[in-house]
Amino acid sequence: MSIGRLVIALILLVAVGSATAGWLVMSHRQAQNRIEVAYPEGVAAVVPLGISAGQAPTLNIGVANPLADDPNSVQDGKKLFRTMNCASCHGYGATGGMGPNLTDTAWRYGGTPIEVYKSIYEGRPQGMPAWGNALPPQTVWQLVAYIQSLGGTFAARPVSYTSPSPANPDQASQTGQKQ
Amino acid sequence: MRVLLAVAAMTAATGSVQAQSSPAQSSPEQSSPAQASFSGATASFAGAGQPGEWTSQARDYANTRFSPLDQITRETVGKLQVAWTFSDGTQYGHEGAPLVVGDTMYVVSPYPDTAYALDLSQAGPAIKWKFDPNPSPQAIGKACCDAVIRGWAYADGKLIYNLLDDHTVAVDAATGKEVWRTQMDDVAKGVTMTQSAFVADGKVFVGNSGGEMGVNGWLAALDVATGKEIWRAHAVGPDKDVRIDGTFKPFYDWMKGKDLGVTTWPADQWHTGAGASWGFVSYDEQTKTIYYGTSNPGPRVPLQRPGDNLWTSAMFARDPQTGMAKWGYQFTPHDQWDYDGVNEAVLLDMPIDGKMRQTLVHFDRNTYAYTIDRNTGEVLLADNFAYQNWSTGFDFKTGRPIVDPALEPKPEVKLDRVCPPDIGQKDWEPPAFSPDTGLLYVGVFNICMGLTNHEVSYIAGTPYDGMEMERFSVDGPDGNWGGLLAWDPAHGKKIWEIPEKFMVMSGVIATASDLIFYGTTDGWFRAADAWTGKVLWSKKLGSGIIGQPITYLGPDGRQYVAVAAGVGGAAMVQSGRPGFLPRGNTIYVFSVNGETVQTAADAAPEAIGAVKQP
Amino acid sequence: MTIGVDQRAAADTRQTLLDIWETEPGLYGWLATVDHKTIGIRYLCTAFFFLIIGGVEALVMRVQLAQPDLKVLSPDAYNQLFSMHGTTMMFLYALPMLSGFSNYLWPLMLGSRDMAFPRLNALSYWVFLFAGIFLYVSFPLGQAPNAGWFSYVPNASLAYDPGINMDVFALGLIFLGISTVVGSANFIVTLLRCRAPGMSVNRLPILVWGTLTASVANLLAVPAVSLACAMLWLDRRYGTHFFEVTGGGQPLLWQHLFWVFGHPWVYALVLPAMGIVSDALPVFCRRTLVGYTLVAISTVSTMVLGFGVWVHHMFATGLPVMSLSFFSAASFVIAIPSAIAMFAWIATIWTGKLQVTTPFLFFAGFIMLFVIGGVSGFMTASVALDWQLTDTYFIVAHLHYVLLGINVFPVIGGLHFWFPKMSGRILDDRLGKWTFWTMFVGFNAAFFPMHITGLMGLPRRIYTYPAAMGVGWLNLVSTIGAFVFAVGVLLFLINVAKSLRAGQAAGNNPWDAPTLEWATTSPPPVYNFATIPQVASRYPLWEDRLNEGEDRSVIGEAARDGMVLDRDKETIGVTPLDAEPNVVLKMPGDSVLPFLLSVGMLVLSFGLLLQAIWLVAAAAVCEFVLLALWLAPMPHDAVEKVEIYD
Amino acid sequence: MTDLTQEQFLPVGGTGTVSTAWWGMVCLIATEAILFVYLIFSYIYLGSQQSGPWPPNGPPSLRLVVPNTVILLASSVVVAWGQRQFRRTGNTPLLALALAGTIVLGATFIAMQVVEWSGKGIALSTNSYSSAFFLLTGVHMAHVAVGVLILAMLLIWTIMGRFRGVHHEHIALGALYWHFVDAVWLVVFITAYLVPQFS
Amino acid sequence: MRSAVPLGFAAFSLAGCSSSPLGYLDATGPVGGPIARLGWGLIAISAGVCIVVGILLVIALWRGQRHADLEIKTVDDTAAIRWIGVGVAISTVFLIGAAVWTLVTVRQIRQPASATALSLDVTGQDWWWAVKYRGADPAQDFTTANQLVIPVDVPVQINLRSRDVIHSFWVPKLGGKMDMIPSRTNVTWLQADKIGDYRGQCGEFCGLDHAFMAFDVRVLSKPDYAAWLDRQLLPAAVSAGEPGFKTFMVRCAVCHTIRGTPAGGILGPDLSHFAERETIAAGLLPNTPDNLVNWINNTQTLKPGAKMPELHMLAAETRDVAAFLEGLK
Repeated sequence: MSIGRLVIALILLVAVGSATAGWLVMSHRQAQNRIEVAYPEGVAAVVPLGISAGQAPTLNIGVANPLADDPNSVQDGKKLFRTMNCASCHGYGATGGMGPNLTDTAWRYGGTPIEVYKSIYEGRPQGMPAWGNALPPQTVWQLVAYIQSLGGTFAARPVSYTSPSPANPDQASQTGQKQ
Repeated sequence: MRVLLAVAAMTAATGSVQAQSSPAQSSPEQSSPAQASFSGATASFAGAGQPGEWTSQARDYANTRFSPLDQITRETVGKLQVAWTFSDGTQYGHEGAPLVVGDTMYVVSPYPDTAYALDLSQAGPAIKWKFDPNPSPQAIGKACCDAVIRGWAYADGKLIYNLLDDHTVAVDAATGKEVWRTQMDDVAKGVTMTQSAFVADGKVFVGNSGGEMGVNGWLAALDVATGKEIWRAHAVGPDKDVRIDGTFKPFYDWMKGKDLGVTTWPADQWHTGAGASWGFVSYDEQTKTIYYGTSNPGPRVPLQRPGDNLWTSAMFARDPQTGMAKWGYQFTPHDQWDYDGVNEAVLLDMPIDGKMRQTLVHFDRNTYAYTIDRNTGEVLLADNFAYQNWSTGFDFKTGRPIVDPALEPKPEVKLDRVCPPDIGQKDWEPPAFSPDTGLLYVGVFNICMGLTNHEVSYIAGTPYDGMEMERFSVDGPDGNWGGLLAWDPAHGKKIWEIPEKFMVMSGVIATASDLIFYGTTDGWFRAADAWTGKVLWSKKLGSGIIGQPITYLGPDGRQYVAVAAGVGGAAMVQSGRPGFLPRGNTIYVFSVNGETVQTAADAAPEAIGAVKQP
Repeated sequence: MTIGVDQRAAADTRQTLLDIWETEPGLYGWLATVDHKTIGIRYLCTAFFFLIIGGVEALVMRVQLAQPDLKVLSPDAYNQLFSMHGTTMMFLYALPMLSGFSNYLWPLMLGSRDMAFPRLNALSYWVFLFAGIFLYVSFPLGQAPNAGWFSYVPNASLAYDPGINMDVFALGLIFLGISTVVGSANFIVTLLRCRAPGMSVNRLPILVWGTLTASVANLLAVPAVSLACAMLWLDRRYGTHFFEVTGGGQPLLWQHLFWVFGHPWVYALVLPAMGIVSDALPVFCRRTLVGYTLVAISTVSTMVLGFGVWVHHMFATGLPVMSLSFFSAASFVIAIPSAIAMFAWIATIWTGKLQVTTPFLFFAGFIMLFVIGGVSGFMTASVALDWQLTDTYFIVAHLHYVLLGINVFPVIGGLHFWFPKMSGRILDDRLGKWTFWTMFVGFNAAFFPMHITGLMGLPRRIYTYPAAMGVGWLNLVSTIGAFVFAVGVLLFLINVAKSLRAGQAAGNNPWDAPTLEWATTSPPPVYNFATIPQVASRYPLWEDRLNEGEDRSVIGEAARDGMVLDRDKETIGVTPLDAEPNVVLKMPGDSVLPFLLSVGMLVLSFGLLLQAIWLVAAAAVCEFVLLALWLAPMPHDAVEKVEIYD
Repeated sequence: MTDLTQEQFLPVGGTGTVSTAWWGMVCLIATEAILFVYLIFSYIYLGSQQSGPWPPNGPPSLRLVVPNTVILLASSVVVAWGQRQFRRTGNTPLLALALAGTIVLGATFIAMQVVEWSGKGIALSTNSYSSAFFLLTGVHMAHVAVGVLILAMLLIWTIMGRFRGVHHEHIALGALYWHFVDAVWLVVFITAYLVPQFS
Repeated sequence: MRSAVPLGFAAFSLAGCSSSPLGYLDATGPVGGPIARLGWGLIAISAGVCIVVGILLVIALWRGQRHADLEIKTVDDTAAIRWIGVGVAISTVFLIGAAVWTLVTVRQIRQPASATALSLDVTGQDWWWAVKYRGADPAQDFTTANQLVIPVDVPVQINLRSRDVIHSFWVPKLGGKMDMIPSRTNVTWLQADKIGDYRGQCGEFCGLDHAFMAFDVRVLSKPDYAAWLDRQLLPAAVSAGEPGFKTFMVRCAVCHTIRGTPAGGILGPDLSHFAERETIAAGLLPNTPDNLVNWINNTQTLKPGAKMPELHMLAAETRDVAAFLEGLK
């Protein structure tokens, strides 16, 4: 049985060792969850949420959301979605209201992570405010992470960029609320 | 022949005047035309123009939507068929009523607010002119409930209406050229204008929308000729802004005091207190008074704005000259469920407890039907016209509804069933009044909401809202969502109701031939007997109806009925239900057997070919 | 049917019994054994292993707290550590350790051949082991449970803790609960049925009383926490509204359910340990325990009261003052039974003739810590003062005095005491004394300062504190003390290793102790007793010397006559109170089913954690089949009776 | 203390309070019972903390549940009867019949309960009431299901002729558990269905 | 001699507790005072018990030691049991005494002697405190953060709510803890009888920054308080011209409120009269321009996991905003 004891001891040693190592690495990683996205050069508008707040950094279409897989970011994004009044337009389930549905696959301005990022950042003509000045990249990415978690978005496309599908007018003015 | 019709109108009016002497005992079953009015109510039809015309949204200052025409009778109504149609190609809700002045019909589309003048004397009819104001697309996303327009006005040769991006524009009715354009507010701040301009006493009265966007609500008077702003009265803020002075005499004590528009709000919060006025305005020619309502307070989350939040969800009586308030009355103090007070006032004179009173009748979203003395602001009657559970009664001493504390929303706590929902059991859709029956005919809902409140930030240009809702029928999953009811304003009781599967959000009109016309949000356009509510004729149109019908005499002397079918606005809360029609944008015009000017033969192709012959 | 006659016959008997009871060697036997002694030792080793894990976590935390404003750990890492430390110590060390003692000792003390349900016994061990592993699965991912060992919602709900951290916690506790409940049921039935004839309730060792009380408590308390955890998991993964306020849930429901379980649980962690002292301390005072009956009653009454004081963990939640006053008063009352036990121990020492051995030192030291932990508990029982004390380091000090003082010290003492029985060798006494003093000094240095930092307002569960608090040096003392304590534990391990190899041989009864377990060999034979003993008094091995009454217990393989039951795997069943034999109980053979069943449960838990329905379904089916095999009745012959005396 | 002089005979194994299995089952039932106590406590506590009515949408309908209750109680009678017959006469086919009957009744109960649930129009995640209601009735339903499985095993073993003479502890224990499940249902029924009718 | 160790520390505690900003054994006022007295009382009893038992234990050990032989001692325990009875009786007396004293104290502090003139809503959230003052009419309502300012000798009722998880409101020097539980409103009260600054701290574990969730209580003389109240009721003193204002409106307004301006965010503390505050970041740093700049730039380093993101603002922008905020008297 002493062989058995030895085996058990070894298994224990390996298990404890690797577990500890894993914990040290991972918990450190999570502590470093603050990503550094280059801040766009200059700031255009001084009007909060004006029609346009300059251009987002010219990131290519292949850029993936650095926070996509972080459950905390999805939750934070969800909270932001409600507290930044996104929910009042797009609905508390993001299924549309004054603004378009964000859970389906119809995207007027493209549905890849970076396209969603740009829509939030730059704002869109039919009333979508530009948040680029108000929210830092970290926060915008958290919002994108939440929207991605709703399943309507597309994967980042590293290659060529095909122009987004035309607007769906009915969806454009889905109304769930009233005055 | 117009003369004859005028006479008919007079008799109708006088007939009802006599009816006052004999109070309504008769039951609705026996419906002889000779039957006596239920309420003995009557109205001044001042501002109605020629009997064959429809020159303002409500046809007259008193908001009756009553036409003296009687060609189409209870016998012939069954033969109504489409005479012609007109589509404007826009995809938003069509809420306004076409205007008919002389031989021309004026129509304004929802965003982009394009105006059309249709020559009714031509076959088709022909488009006389088209005017495109090009409002900013940003406004689409700032309008809480669809990029709609609720109506337009005609006054001394001008078509006057509001653009979604906060401009009021006047167009030459003859040429379609812009006469003047006035910017009223900044759309970037979330303010839009969907209200129907109202002309009386040589002024245009326009108000703003955006009760969900933390705007600061106002009603302004512009000069018809120049578009210059004469005065602007806010709904919240110090008395100076609200245009309240010594002459202000509210009936109830709790509405008396200095700067109530400030002191009934947490410090500095009145700035974003909303109280927009986007409903219909009415006007009393004798007393020279305009009446209009104000919207919900902002934000919609009550916990963030303790106090009564005057003067939101209220009604003002104002002097059109100075804009000074004569009296005010708040329907829902500290409005916790978004029951605005914007619904129109119908100005009627009626005997109450044997005494003739000058009243206004107001169906509020909070489901009380108010009969109010329009000279003093005293509430004479307040009765529920549909199902509600938020209020346990009405205190006539204070004029305040009694609130059930169990249904007061708390942040992040779901209330499973609050009735009515935010859009009330009757929204902005206007009723009709018939002096013959003395009844009001109003499209109503039969719905409740599950409500969860979320505290919200004020971020300029975004909603200041915080209400998460789902709506459902009072009677469970397969219950009705609406109906049309006949209301006796003098006794505060329902006479009859036509239940409808879907909400009734169209305006209603009544004719001298004891007919009423209305539409449903699933596209049924119906005519019913004004006495019994018996449906005499129905036609399914291409889209849900939220527009206001009209009736007029064509140049050919035929009586036509017109209505726009283009669902949108609050009606979209039903969009998930089976049987709900897609959006549309068509005005349908009906006549007996569908006959109209210069029928087929004249418009035959060979005739055109013949012209082409060298 | 054998009748004990002479030595040779006795020798044959032993051989027969050995053939019947022996576990077959090799891996199968190792997985299949149901011998309560093996299982007991496995419990002890596993629990001690978790003690070390939890201890290391604590040391890391102490490093972070050694000085103000240190940044050794990130806040989240710290939160995970203190949560896992608490969870490990509370659930994976404290109770299993005591179950280990009871598992090993009960049949020996009660004069039986095994527990009532040997296979259930094996099952409860395997489930405990796998639940322990399961609770640590998310640790390598850096997503260990991080909301504290009582995981208040909503902080533990999905919105504020979106990782798998708390799912592991919830499912793990449900999983572990199975082990606890099964074990408790086994102890209860064992006590009621599997005792030597004559071992009536008034002759039970206090340890048995303690474990019995704890087991009944667990049977009634554990379902509360299992339910709470199930609700938490449903709230997190299936959008229910038990605790989520949107939709009408109530965060306080969690606290009620948790503490209805939690408070009895705390007593379950100390009563058996107090039992260890009550049984072992007198041996070194060369006398019987003063006031046996009082102590037995106080043990039971503590638990009865223990079910009525859970709200004193919720004094600051804004409950009505009336109920707070009631629970406050009740919490004072619960001190009385403890006072009885304490005075009984002191009286025993006072009137005894002391042998200052290592176990004795641990027990004597325990009494002092018991008092300090007791009076700090007495302070927190005062609702008004608790509004200040609660959630400060004063509480941390209190609960460590209670759980280390009243659990760890008796346990280490008990290990010194029963090690000879388990291994046949005595632990080195000199090294043992060193162990004691290191641990005792280290312990007080580590935890006494926490009373003061607590009174200075240092909140618990903060990962760092400002220098302005002025508690830096006290925390440094605590940290040093913690490491000294750790050294003590290390010394103990060294002693065990050393003595296992070269310890002095023990013989049957090295301490000359009075209870039955010392009547058999060290280590005992797999069948415990060749002849089922017949007990005539509370201290069978001291009868002659105490000389109470004329009845004498009949013990020993060569008993003149008695029950041998060498025809099949059998033991004697008795009436619950008076221990009159009334049945011969067939004991099940070794089986690998308990092991397989536990594996199945582990798979099931993983399935739930990953929400993999197919995995859950598959596991459930397997479990059912295994259970059916387990419970299947074997074909019987017709009625049989056994003649026990000629 | 046993009198060593007189002769004694002890049975091996045995049923009822003499068998350890019976005591084990009692422990199991005790801990299960307390689980239901906590479930009902949670249900009542959540109800007591509501601002609105409880249940929010009016009391649940009794149309299906009352007959269902009768069915479940009947099943208890059936199994008890079969057990008694077997103890008296050792009649295996009769026992098998009784067990089969009980299983059918139990299955019917589950089926009808499922129908009743699906007709409610609320889901587990609708609100705290639905959560508490479905957990309470659901946990009981799980017990019924387990009970049916147990009975099924007993039926199989009966047919295999595993029970003869005095060796029928399994039957006794299975029946005991089934009676417990039925008894608990009465409490659940009163708490979740009857009481709301009067509040 | 074993009990000597604890006693030594106990000595320190007398000195130690009073010096600490969160120590409550020197608490005063109608709530803190009685609890502190009770505390000292129970500490005394506890220490007494420890000493007595310690001495008994020592004596017992000393008496017992002399015996050498290992024979079993058979004694009649009736005497010993009687002594146990005595011991238990004495302890019971003390327990009952303590219980009575506790209940008396509770009765004494559950409600203020006079009706509370001032009532505040304090809402805990990750990881700071929103403080709402309620006036005679709603117009007197205003919100501030991480700082309670109260008049001396006036009982203040405090309505406690939470916007996310459970927090606990605790001002050790003025009274005990009361939890803030979502969907509930717990009511407590406190009253200071000395002008000065007191420290408050979150008392219930609430996640990442539980350690950094503190606040200040400023106790002012009645006239000073009245003056402070008047200042608070004025709209924020902003000049829309200054660059800091513009930057703030662009970068900060969606989370922070400054009354009378378009800045109406409720995610972060209301900053209308920021310059009046003692500390920033919920008691983390003293409120100085340098600290403010540091906080804006290194939020996540100073308070890991705080809900305020790092805005990566240009140095000039940060300076302007800091200057602007420090101007909000």
